[in-house]
Amino acid sequence: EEPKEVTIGIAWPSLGTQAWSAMADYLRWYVEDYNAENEVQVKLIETTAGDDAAAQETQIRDLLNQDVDVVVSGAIDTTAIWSSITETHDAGKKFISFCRRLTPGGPEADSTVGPDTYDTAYVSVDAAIKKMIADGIPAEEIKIVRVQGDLKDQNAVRYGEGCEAAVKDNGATIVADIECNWSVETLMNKLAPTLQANTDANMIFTPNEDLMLGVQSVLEGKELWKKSDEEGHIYLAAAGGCEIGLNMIQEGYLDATGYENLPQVSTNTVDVAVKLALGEEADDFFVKSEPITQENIQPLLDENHFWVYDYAERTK
Amino acid sequence: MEKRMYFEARNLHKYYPGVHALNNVTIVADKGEVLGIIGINGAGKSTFMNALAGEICIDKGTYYIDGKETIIRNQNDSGKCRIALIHQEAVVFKDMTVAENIFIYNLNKYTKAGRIQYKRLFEDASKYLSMIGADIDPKEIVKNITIGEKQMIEIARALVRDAEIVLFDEPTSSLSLDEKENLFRIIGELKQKNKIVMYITHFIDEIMRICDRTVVMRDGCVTGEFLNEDVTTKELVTGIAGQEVETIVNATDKRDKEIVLKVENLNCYPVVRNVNFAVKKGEILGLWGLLGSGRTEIVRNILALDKPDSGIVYKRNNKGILEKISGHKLLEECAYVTEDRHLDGLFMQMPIWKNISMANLKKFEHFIMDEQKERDYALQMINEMQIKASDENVLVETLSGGNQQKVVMARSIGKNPDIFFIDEPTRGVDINAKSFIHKKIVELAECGCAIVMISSELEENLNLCDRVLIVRNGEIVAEVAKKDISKQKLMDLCQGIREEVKYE
Amino acid sequence: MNIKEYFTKKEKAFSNRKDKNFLLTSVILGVLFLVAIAIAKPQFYAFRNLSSILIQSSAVAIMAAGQIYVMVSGGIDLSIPSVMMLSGCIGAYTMRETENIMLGVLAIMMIAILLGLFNGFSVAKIGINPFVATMITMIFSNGLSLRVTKSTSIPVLPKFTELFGKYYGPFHANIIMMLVCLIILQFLLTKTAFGRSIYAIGTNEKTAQACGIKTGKIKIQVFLISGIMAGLAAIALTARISSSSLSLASDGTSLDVIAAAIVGGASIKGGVGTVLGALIGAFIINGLSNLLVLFGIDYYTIQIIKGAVFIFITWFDTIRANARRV
Amino acid sequence: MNREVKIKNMKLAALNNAVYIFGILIIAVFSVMSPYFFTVTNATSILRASTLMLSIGIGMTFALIVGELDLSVGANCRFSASVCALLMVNYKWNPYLCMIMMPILGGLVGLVNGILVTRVKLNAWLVTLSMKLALVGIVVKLTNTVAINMPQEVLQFRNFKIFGLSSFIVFILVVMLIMQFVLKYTTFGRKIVAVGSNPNAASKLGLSVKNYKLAAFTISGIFAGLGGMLICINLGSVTRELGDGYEFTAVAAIVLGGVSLAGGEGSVFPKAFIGVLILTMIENGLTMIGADIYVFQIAKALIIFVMMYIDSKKNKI
Ligand SMILES: Nc1ncnc2c1ncn2[C@@H]1O[C@H](COP(=O)(O)OP(=O)(O)OP(=O)(O)O)[C@@H](O)[C@H]1O
Ligand SMILES: Nc1ncnc2c1ncn2[C@@H]1O[C@H](COP(=O)(O)OP(=O)(O)OP(=O)(O)O)[C@@H](O)[C@H]1O
Ligand SMILES: [Mg+2]
Ligand SMILES: [Mg+2]
Repeated sequence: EEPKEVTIGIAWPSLGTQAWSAMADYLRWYVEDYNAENEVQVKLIETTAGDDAAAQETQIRDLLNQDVDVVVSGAIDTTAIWSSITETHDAGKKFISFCRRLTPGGPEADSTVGPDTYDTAYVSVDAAIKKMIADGIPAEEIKIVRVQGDLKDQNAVRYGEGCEAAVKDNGATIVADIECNWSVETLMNKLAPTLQANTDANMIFTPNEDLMLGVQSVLEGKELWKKSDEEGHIYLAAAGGCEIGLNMIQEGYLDATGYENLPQVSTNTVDVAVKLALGEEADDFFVKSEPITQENIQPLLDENHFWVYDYAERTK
Repeated sequence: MEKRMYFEARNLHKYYPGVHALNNVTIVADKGEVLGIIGINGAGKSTFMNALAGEICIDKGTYYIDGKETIIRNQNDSGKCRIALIHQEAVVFKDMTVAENIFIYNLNKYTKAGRIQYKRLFEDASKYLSMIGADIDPKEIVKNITIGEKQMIEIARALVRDAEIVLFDEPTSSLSLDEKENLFRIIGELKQKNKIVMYITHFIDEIMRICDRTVVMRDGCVTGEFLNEDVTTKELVTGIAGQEVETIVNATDKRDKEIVLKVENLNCYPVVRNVNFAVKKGEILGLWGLLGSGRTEIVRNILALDKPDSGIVYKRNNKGILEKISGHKLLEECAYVTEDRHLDGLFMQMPIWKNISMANLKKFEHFIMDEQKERDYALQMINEMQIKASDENVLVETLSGGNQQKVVMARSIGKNPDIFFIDEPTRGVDINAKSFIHKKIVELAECGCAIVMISSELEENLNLCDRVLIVRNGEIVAEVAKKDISKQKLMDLCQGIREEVKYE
Repeated sequence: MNIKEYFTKKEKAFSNRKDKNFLLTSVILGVLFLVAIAIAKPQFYAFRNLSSILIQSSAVAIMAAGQIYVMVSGGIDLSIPSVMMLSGCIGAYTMRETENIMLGVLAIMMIAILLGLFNGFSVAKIGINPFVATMITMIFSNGLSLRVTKSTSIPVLPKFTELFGKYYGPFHANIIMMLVCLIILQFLLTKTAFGRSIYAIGTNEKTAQACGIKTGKIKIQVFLISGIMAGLAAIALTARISSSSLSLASDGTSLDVIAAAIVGGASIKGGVGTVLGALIGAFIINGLSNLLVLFGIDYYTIQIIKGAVFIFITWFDTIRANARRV
Repeated sequence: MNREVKIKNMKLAALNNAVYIFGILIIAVFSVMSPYFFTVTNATSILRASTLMLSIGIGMTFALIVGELDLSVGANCRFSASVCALLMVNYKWNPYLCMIMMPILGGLVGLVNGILVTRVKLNAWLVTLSMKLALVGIVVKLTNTVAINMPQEVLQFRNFKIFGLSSFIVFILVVMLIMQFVLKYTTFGRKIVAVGSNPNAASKLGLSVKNYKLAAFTISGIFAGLGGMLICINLGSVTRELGDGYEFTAVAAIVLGGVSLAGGEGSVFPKAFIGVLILTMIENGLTMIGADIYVFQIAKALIIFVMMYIDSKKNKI
């Protein structure tokens, strides 16, 4: 029996962030390993749209022109992608939505694989609030400044929603929103006045850990950058589980972060793609997030749980 | 060997695409001499001076200064030879002070420990300015001063550089009478100081008055040389134009005609004050005043190119009734020749034919633009106006100053308007073309066009106008009818020497 | 150095020879380049691929055509992609609420026209610098789109997609729309008095005014056209991707629109440029990306190469201009 | 009649100082709306927030004065900061050296821009736009978009205070005054103004237009790099999105302050400074009164529009 070949066409939205370039790298590495171990050979064709929904639409068509078996796409616009899905299906191919839940109501992807940013934010904020309550702050006195990444970005929006849900469920309140377009300078410029206007704010949530650097800079300026056990500490929750966040937790500044196991997303994508290409059924797959706190971080570090260190090692 | 002159330019050649702008030009001058250079438009006069100033580089030829062969390829070489050029359009930096403009080459000398010492700079600037009799505040930003004053800056700049050879390219074309006198005085002083002055102009009387010797150019060649003592004005004119030039005089009498344009209570503080006048059909109305008296501003306000503070303009409509009209509308229906072709007269980067048809696009539009018709018309005007250009596709920026002015006139004449505003119709135009333009203006008037003309040339006012309004400080202070127009009267009135005859 | 030798060389220098030589070289170079691609990547010439490049270029080309008008008149419109996005979002919103395509199209064009007029008035009547005026519109439209969509994406009606986003014969509706727009705009710009006036304003606004050209009105019209083009681009794009969201206009889009215009020969200083040039510019930009993707080059390297190629193309253009000028 | 002239002059005077009046108005309005706005702490945080844009704005002022536009400053800022930060962190170069290298590297990029514009005679917009594309591409390739954290040597500048202000804020304010001095009181500065004011005249008089333009581009690059340095100190790391879109914001800010896009007119202090300050204040004030993030940009656009509207009045009188 001849070894089969599966061509996967990937339409990345953009690889301008560490998370995305890491997922792309893990995916490529996994394919190498996969080809070495399996009879089925996987071939990758990649394109990147630079956050331009229209460009992505054309690129998916280009991929179909190149006769891929499965289209994997991190949709820039979760509705705009409908037309591409229809087109993929019309061509008799399969479609996997990568890291994005599609807007309901249109054609559905054959499978959706990704982390759940809503969940990530939820577990992190939830852990932080629980800690505050444990520290003796009544829930109604917990006032949160919520930082939004980019309101144009579905995943970013879902971080915000996750945060809001966790806040509601615990009976706390959000006192201010900051939109920063993922830009740390913008965050800094807006956070300072926000804190001034909301002197009672005692917790800050940022949807990734890079943004915490801006929070650090602002808090240092106000002499509020304190460890958890110090007087005047402002509780901090983030999302991601990358090096900056993990360091901040170990140093005792950051109270919680939501860990996203990105390599698992990549490996699952390839598995699902091969299944679909071979005509099998495949389910949606969401990598669950887990809260990382100052209490539980050490054992996890010891067992080499975090992908960032592995990634740094491999890309050296 | 004969005695060499202090300055010699021998066998200069300069080629432009399609034009041999300097063709074996030899011009010499000795110290203490004022040399006039005259010739029809496009003769190569400016090209010659620009070459000396190092602004362009000649293709062939040699310069001798003090008997030594010298290369002049750029402004630095020229500066080293102590040559200074006073440009036709003053070359100044509008956002800087007068003093900085004067000392732009020498700012280093006023720098101490890296810091420019403005106090010393201003003091020295006043010194130089008073030397040439110019009353300008050295701290003033150049934006806010008049054209004549800008020219003074250039002269002061030449003095600062202690130039041995001072070149003037049509300096009087935008100077007031006083400023002109002052300039002649300065030239006299330069001559006293044993400098060489070379002087381009289209005015024979100026040549006769200040020059010792005159070189006549035509089509890139030197065609004649006269010692001014030995020549009469008439000979000179024929030498330049190749023929005798007729003086056009507006002889027809057009009184009691209907009014086509009426201006009431036009105000734009502080430059235009309470202006009232009317123009009749077929009339040539002159606006006469000193430079900066506000004549240009009056016209610009009528046409709403500037925003007037108050005022109403009436124009006769088809039914023969005077009707209120907005400036924009009027501007569309009339033709307007502006005074400064560089600023708002021409589209420098466009070819001649596009420039000529631009005021008149609708006439050439038959669903689409009829380019052939436009070109034909342009060619016709090029011939009629004797514009020196190889064809209609030549970019206007490469034309000589006078030829550019002809293009502006050609455009407006082609519009065949009812009302014609002309600001300095013949600035920088040679005597042939001047006579032609005058003829055109008179013809237009005869066809029933009402013409409002601003001219700083007395002759033009004397010969062409049916009526002259005297403008002083933005106000119309007097009206002179055709029969009363005289040189002395106009001069006196504009300076306020004579009593005002209020216009009603 | 002997001065005479130095100058005799220059005497011969002038003629149009250089221009002809230059044209020949660029044509030969271009052909060689295309042949080289044909050998290395024949897929590039596949009908589907070329059509895909055309489809992708269409929205950019339509917007660049609007940009050309503004640039020829001596201004710049930074707001085109944002206006496109806003009108697309409001159009989709209207369609969702009313279930009516015509109302949707109407809403798109209304918004685009309104904002175009706003730009025009700010520049021509109020006298704000076009750079700043259109930037205000850009910020405003971005903000309002955020408000309207609340950062979700809004699907358009399927019939709308069918009408404006499907193939007619071998041609995608977007391509047809682009060609129609371009032909009309190119005609307007080069063959009519209106177009000539735009060039006049870009070359010297004061002269144009003194010639009796209604500069204010024409500038407003020019911005109106760029607004309309933004609206049409919104129709093309929303139909093609069957929804509207904030991702319609990325940073890249605004750069592409300006770059297409400049690569196509327009100048920020005004007075030059043609719609055809904008079209070619848009093709070059998208064709280049497409080609490089075929070679398997990653996105960020493509960006670097793109930058270099833009510079190279304008450099070529400069040589040509210099050749003309002796 | 004299009265009318006087009124006209008064109007003109008011409009000429419209920026300042507007600035005071903004302060007044926000002070009323939020008790926290008009405080020393907030003044400090406004200054701090404006440092990066101020630095870029200073450089951009030189480019605008000479009559050109540099659209690569944002990317250049990120590029120089990233490259030097990489050298510092991954290759363990001396941190102080690397800090100094940031403006130098930025200057080099500016120099390349300048050479392409003045020597190869390319369109400045396209050159700087292309440069922006290329620089961002290079940065992504080099850093893999991972944020780079600064070592302690760099961060100490943040905590070192002069007159209660972080040293880097004082530094940029001093640099600003120095650059204004250069522009106003040195031969070099005046010739830059001359070239921008009338390039034709400059070349006729034999000033090297090319060289001054080249210098302006280089300065613009240096200050983009310096901006990178300041943000490294202020933020303690180089992250993605740094400087993104700053070219347009900076132009808007300094044009608001009264620097002319046509060249020749403008100053680093007060014009560019005021512009940057006002823009930062608007952002600060809107954040402080808790403006809805959905209307934030709309409000900002409207405020800028009103300001430009008032500003435009002065040309019409
Ligand atoms: N840059 C250029 N390119 C092409 N031709 C030019 C250029 N500059 C000048 N010429 C041509 O050279 C000729 C001489 O021009 P020049 O300016 O010296 O004339 P002029 O004697 O000063 O005329 P005027 O009295 O009108 O000022 C003209 O035919 C002009 O068209
Ligand atoms: N925009 C302006 N603002 C203030 N003053 C001005 C302005 N423009 C011109 N002026 C002044 O108004 C006066 C009238 O100038 P104008 O140019 O109308 O004089 P003119 O009689 O037409 O002289 P010319 O012979 O130069 O055309 C001058 O003193 C001039 O300096
Ligand atoms: Mg001349
Ligand atoms: Mg005048």
